[in-house]
Amino acid sequence: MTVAELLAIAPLVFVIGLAIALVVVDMIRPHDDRLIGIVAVVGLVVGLEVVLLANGDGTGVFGGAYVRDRLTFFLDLVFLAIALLTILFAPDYLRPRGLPMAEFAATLLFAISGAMLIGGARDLLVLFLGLELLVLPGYMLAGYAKRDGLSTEGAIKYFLLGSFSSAIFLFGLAFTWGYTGSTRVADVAVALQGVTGPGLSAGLAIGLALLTSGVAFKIAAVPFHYWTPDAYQGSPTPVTGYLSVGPKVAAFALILRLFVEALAPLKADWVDAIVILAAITMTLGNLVALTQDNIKRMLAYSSIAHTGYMLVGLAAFAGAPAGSPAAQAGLEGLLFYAAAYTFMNLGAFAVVTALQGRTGVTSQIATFAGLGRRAPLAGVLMTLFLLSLTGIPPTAGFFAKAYVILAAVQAGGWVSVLAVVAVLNAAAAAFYYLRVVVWMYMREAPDDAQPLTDSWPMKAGLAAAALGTVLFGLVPGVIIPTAQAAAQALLP
Amino acid sequence: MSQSLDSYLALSALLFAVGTFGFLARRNAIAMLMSIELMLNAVNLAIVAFGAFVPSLRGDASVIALVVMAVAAAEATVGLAIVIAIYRNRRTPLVDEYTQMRE
Amino acid sequence: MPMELLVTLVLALPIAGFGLTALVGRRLGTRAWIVAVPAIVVTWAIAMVVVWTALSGGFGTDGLHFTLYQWVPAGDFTIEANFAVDNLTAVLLIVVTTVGMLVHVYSIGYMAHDPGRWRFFAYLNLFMFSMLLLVLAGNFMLLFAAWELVGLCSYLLIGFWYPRPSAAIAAKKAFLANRVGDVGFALGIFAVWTTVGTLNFTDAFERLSEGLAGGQIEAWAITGIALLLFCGAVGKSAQFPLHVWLPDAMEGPTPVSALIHAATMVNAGVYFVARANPLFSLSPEAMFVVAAIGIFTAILAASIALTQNDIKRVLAYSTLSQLGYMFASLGVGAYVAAIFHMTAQGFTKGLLFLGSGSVIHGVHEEQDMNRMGGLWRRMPITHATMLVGSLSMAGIPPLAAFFSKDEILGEAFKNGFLWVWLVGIVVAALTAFYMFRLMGKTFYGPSHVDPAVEPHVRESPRSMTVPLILLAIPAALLGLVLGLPFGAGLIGQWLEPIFEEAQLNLGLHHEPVQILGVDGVLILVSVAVATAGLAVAIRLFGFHWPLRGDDTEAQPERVAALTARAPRLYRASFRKWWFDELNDLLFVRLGGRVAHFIWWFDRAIVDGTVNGIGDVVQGAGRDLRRIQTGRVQNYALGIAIALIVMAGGFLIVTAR
Amino acid sequence: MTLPQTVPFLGWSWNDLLFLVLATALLGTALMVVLGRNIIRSGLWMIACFATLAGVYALLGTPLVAAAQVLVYIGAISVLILFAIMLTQTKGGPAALVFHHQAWAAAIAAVVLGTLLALVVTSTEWPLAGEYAATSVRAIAQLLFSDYVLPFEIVGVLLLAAVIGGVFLAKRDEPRDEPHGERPE
Repeated sequence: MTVAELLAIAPLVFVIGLAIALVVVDMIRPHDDRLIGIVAVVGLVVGLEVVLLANGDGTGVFGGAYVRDRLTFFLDLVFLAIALLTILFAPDYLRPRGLPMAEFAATLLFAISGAMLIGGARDLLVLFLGLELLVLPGYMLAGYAKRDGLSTEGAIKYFLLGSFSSAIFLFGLAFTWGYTGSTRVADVAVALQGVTGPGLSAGLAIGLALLTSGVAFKIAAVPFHYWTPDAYQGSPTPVTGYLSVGPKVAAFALILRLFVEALAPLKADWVDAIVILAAITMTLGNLVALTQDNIKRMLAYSSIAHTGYMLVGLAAFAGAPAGSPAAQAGLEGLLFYAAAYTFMNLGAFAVVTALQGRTGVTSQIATFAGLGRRAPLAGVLMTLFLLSLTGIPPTAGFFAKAYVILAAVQAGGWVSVLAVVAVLNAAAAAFYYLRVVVWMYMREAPDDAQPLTDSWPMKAGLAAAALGTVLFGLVPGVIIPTAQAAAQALLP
Repeated sequence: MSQSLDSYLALSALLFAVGTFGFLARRNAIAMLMSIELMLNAVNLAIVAFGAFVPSLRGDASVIALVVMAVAAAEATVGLAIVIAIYRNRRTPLVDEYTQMRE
Repeated sequence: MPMELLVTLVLALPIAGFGLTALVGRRLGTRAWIVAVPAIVVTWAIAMVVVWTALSGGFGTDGLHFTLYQWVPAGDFTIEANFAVDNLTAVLLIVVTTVGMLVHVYSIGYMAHDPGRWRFFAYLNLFMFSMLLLVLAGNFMLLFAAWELVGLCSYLLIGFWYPRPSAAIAAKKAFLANRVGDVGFALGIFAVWTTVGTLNFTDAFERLSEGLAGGQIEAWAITGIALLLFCGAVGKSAQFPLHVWLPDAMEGPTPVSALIHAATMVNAGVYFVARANPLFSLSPEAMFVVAAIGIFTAILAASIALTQNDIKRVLAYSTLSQLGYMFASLGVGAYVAAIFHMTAQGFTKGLLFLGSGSVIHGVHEEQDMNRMGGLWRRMPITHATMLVGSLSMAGIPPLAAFFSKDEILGEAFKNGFLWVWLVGIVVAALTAFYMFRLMGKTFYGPSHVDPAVEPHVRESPRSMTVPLILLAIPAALLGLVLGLPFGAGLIGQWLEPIFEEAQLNLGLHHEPVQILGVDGVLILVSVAVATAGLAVAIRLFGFHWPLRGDDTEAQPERVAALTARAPRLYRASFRKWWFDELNDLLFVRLGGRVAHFIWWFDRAIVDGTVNGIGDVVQGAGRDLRRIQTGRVQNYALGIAIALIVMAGGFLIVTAR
Repeated sequence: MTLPQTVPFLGWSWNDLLFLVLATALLGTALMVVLGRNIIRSGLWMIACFATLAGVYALLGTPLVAAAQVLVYIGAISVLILFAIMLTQTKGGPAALVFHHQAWAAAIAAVVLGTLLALVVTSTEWPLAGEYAATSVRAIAQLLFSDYVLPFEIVGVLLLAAVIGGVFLAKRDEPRDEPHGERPE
């Protein structure tokens, strides 16, 4: 292993090492959750520093299987932010339920290392391994409250369907290997040059179908979304927050590496599928979210809808002529959306977590009654996150939507129709998000309402999430150049 | 026949379909897990078959197959742990009785 | 640089006030206004300096343009946070900051006993920020941000008294109607961006008109963009068919009705169409739609206002009707008149709403005019100021709205829109009638106030009456100051340069006003019509003649008595009889029927459709959620079928 | 005695016959796994299925994969699964309720999918496919520690993660009543 290789995977090694270190710390000082929390948070902050330092020049290592380019850099920052926020929010939920912090943090970090692996993988086998390293800990996190029937029910549904889709995805990979004779992203792309167009080989077409189905499951696109509501509702709330962003952004990273890099020559063949998936995903997610009374289930359907918006960015890339500004804008929009969505959605789940700090608080929307009065700060923050999810300017969510929609408009053709669908959906989505606002500000709290938890980690995490949501909206310039560089790294 | 890629791939496709059927039809969580293992084996068969017939994949396919086996083992570990955890709560391995969450 | 700083301060102070009040307001108790109100007063003062500079030509004809910072630096999709202050902005700033400041002061008294006052002042400050942002925005994206924010504030404030279920429903409806309009608005903005690749107002309008002239942009594209953008204006300014939310919005506290739903936010649509005049004037079709929707809303709302008994609802329908006037005016190319009317209307309607709030406060939260009456003695200041406002609304010279309304009608006539003029004249008569019906039922005649409340009725505190007086001044004098001499008043001098290009596009040239010719006749007609409407209302609903010191009694009993004894015997009082009987026939029976039908149509069909959209969407969601059965095998089968469909689809698509 | 070059009467090569036998056995055992009413028997059939597949791998000239198949699938995974079956056997549960009532739909979907996949893979011209050749173990070992060193390491991490989480989920423990350390207020 060369120095360059070590440097390239340094952040990855660091996070895995941190996960193992947490297990070791737990063996030395059993049940010291506070210590675990401190080690994890400090470790992750150092991890961010490592990512900044290891910022590579984009040359492949391990024979081209892994690369540290601007996209890896961008995604690593997002994944570490997800890990950091989740670990800040978790103690308030785990502690009162007697769930240990060490296994939680270690499992989460393993999942994050899987996500980071996907972010830099330029090899189909490494992508698959990253995906498995991402989802296997995810299944376990979903069932983390193992004495809770809902948690385990969600976990087994997630696990069974997830494994099913992994098998489908792997079958698709097998066809791609067989056709192109290589696992390296660069070689696959070269092998596929010139084979696109009418009369595409049937084996390749079915491979594309299997791959698309597999990733559509991982990003929770309709009609592969069935696991989402049940797994989200059942999981411990901080896990739900993580599941709604971590695996989703990572699966989009997989799409970027697999579809946008390796399968780009075939993009004319898969763009139709993406357009259809995007349209029905947005629409079904929003329509069903309108009818939900359980906040976690509602946010689950809302996250499905957000998948649809992100797919609009992908469709813009695929629908626009290669090398056109719209193609790049689509990818930029997708990346910006992922970053914005991370902060606003995790923030919303953090408020739900704080609300459920005491055991026995359900996830019904009714638990938000009078929150604006009971806990004004939490109410304001939740309103901020919900407005951002709605896409009300000048929050991060507004730009995220505007970005992908403008790219879609620019791409032209069928993809432009998606822009109209997205605008209509954004209008409808306001209703279920604002229902929560109505509960917070326009209903009286019940007399037996439990107070919120307000530990320091929770406060710090909420502040960070709110900062991201506001900053990406008011001064999106802080992140857009990074997203642009990441998108450029993907394009030849 | 044994010298033709198509026959192995067709065998793989059929095995995959059998696994799919088991996954869709069985009620027991462990039976579903076994069906997934069949599907993964089907994929492995396709990979190894490609390795035997595609010169540029000759060694690679075996390595990939080994890796997939390891992944399958990890998946089985996780799955069985979850099955055992939910069995403690519900006292049944029948998945279609896990319907507390719906709609 | 200082001017840029001042404009920035105009935006920064209200948002800072919002932040402070939201954070610490609850601890301030009854003094929750202590941050919010001074912030707006200072904002007003600064805004006046800016306005003065602008109107005295300090920024040149193009106005002041500056960029605060680069908002979105994304290559092609770069947006700046840039602001523009020209004379149009300046006029809007006068209305928004002045009415806003007075409403803030007024709210100190009005909300004194409400436990949620800190929230109220916080929202109000947020609204001021959003509205000022809307007015100052120099590009579509910034405008859209403000557009959504004012909608949000309106939503929060309509639902402010949430224990009333009607308030929550009204808030939701306002939001729904605005969302429908905003979809079109957002699509319009996207269309602008794809067509010309910029969202800056100045650049975008320039490139659109160049593109049309050069043949790169088709005429239908211009019309399409204009109509999509107009959707937003229809929603925000409550024009038919999205007008249904505004009357219900009266569930909010009265200062909110005055500020947001009469004087400022609802004018946003008018402001936007005026701002986008270079675009709209390129499309005669779009102009026609604007005029038609405007004048139709004007007559529809006026006919409904005739029969309403809730004092705020009458004013709400009146607002709708006047907004309709403004759109009609924009549609016929009379931009200056539209903005003039908006200014006059902003002050006048603000005054009337605050006055109605004072009345409602005085009779202990009663809004039904049938349970008022005779209040002029108890509430002299409220009465006097509202009388000024009503006379102005009715179009009686020399009060403000007379000049502006007259200019609209005159321009419509002269620009060849005879039908707009005809309908407009009818609306003018109706306006005078319903305004004095409102005055009569509220202030004159015998008292129908709840006897338990009656002894406690007294004039409102000074924090409420002083804003009334201050608003009465512009409502009375604004027209004289800005509108004289006819056709060449100050307002024309300020605004004509801005609309010059639009006038050119439309082929309209400004002719000198012939006071002894056509213009004089038009003025006489409109004044006569207004006076007639007013006279009928006075006959029927009573009046107190301040100079003579005697009363005209309200008529219902006398009409009934007269008609009971064979009315022919009273030929001597033919004129009177004729009026009463015709009025009875026209307004009470026939008019009542028609008005009732229109009211029913409005509620059942238009409103029903708007609500129906929501129901259909909800129903679809309810059906779709059933596919989530909770059984893993069902999910798996769904995935397998989707996989098969996807595989089949890929095979078919790639095999073609 | 030496075997004839081809199978008597049929004219197939011995390898082809072996393939046919193995293929039939593979699909047959697999069907027994998914159709068997007794889940323990299903588990045992699965072992048979895996063993047959190992034979197919050997036929494909990859003895290393065949050996790994026996070790990993039969030696580890199957045992794990059988163990879990024992743990979760419902006593006296109605044995007939093996299939979900959507089994017919499942069968149709599986048949359609299988037919589709089989038709597609056989009708596809795999552009790189050449002559059959066996894989040398040495080549595999070389690849594993050169090109595939990263995947190889990650597999280790994956197994570690699975074990840490799996142990936590599967172990029976009582809730901790008093969390160690101070409670945040």
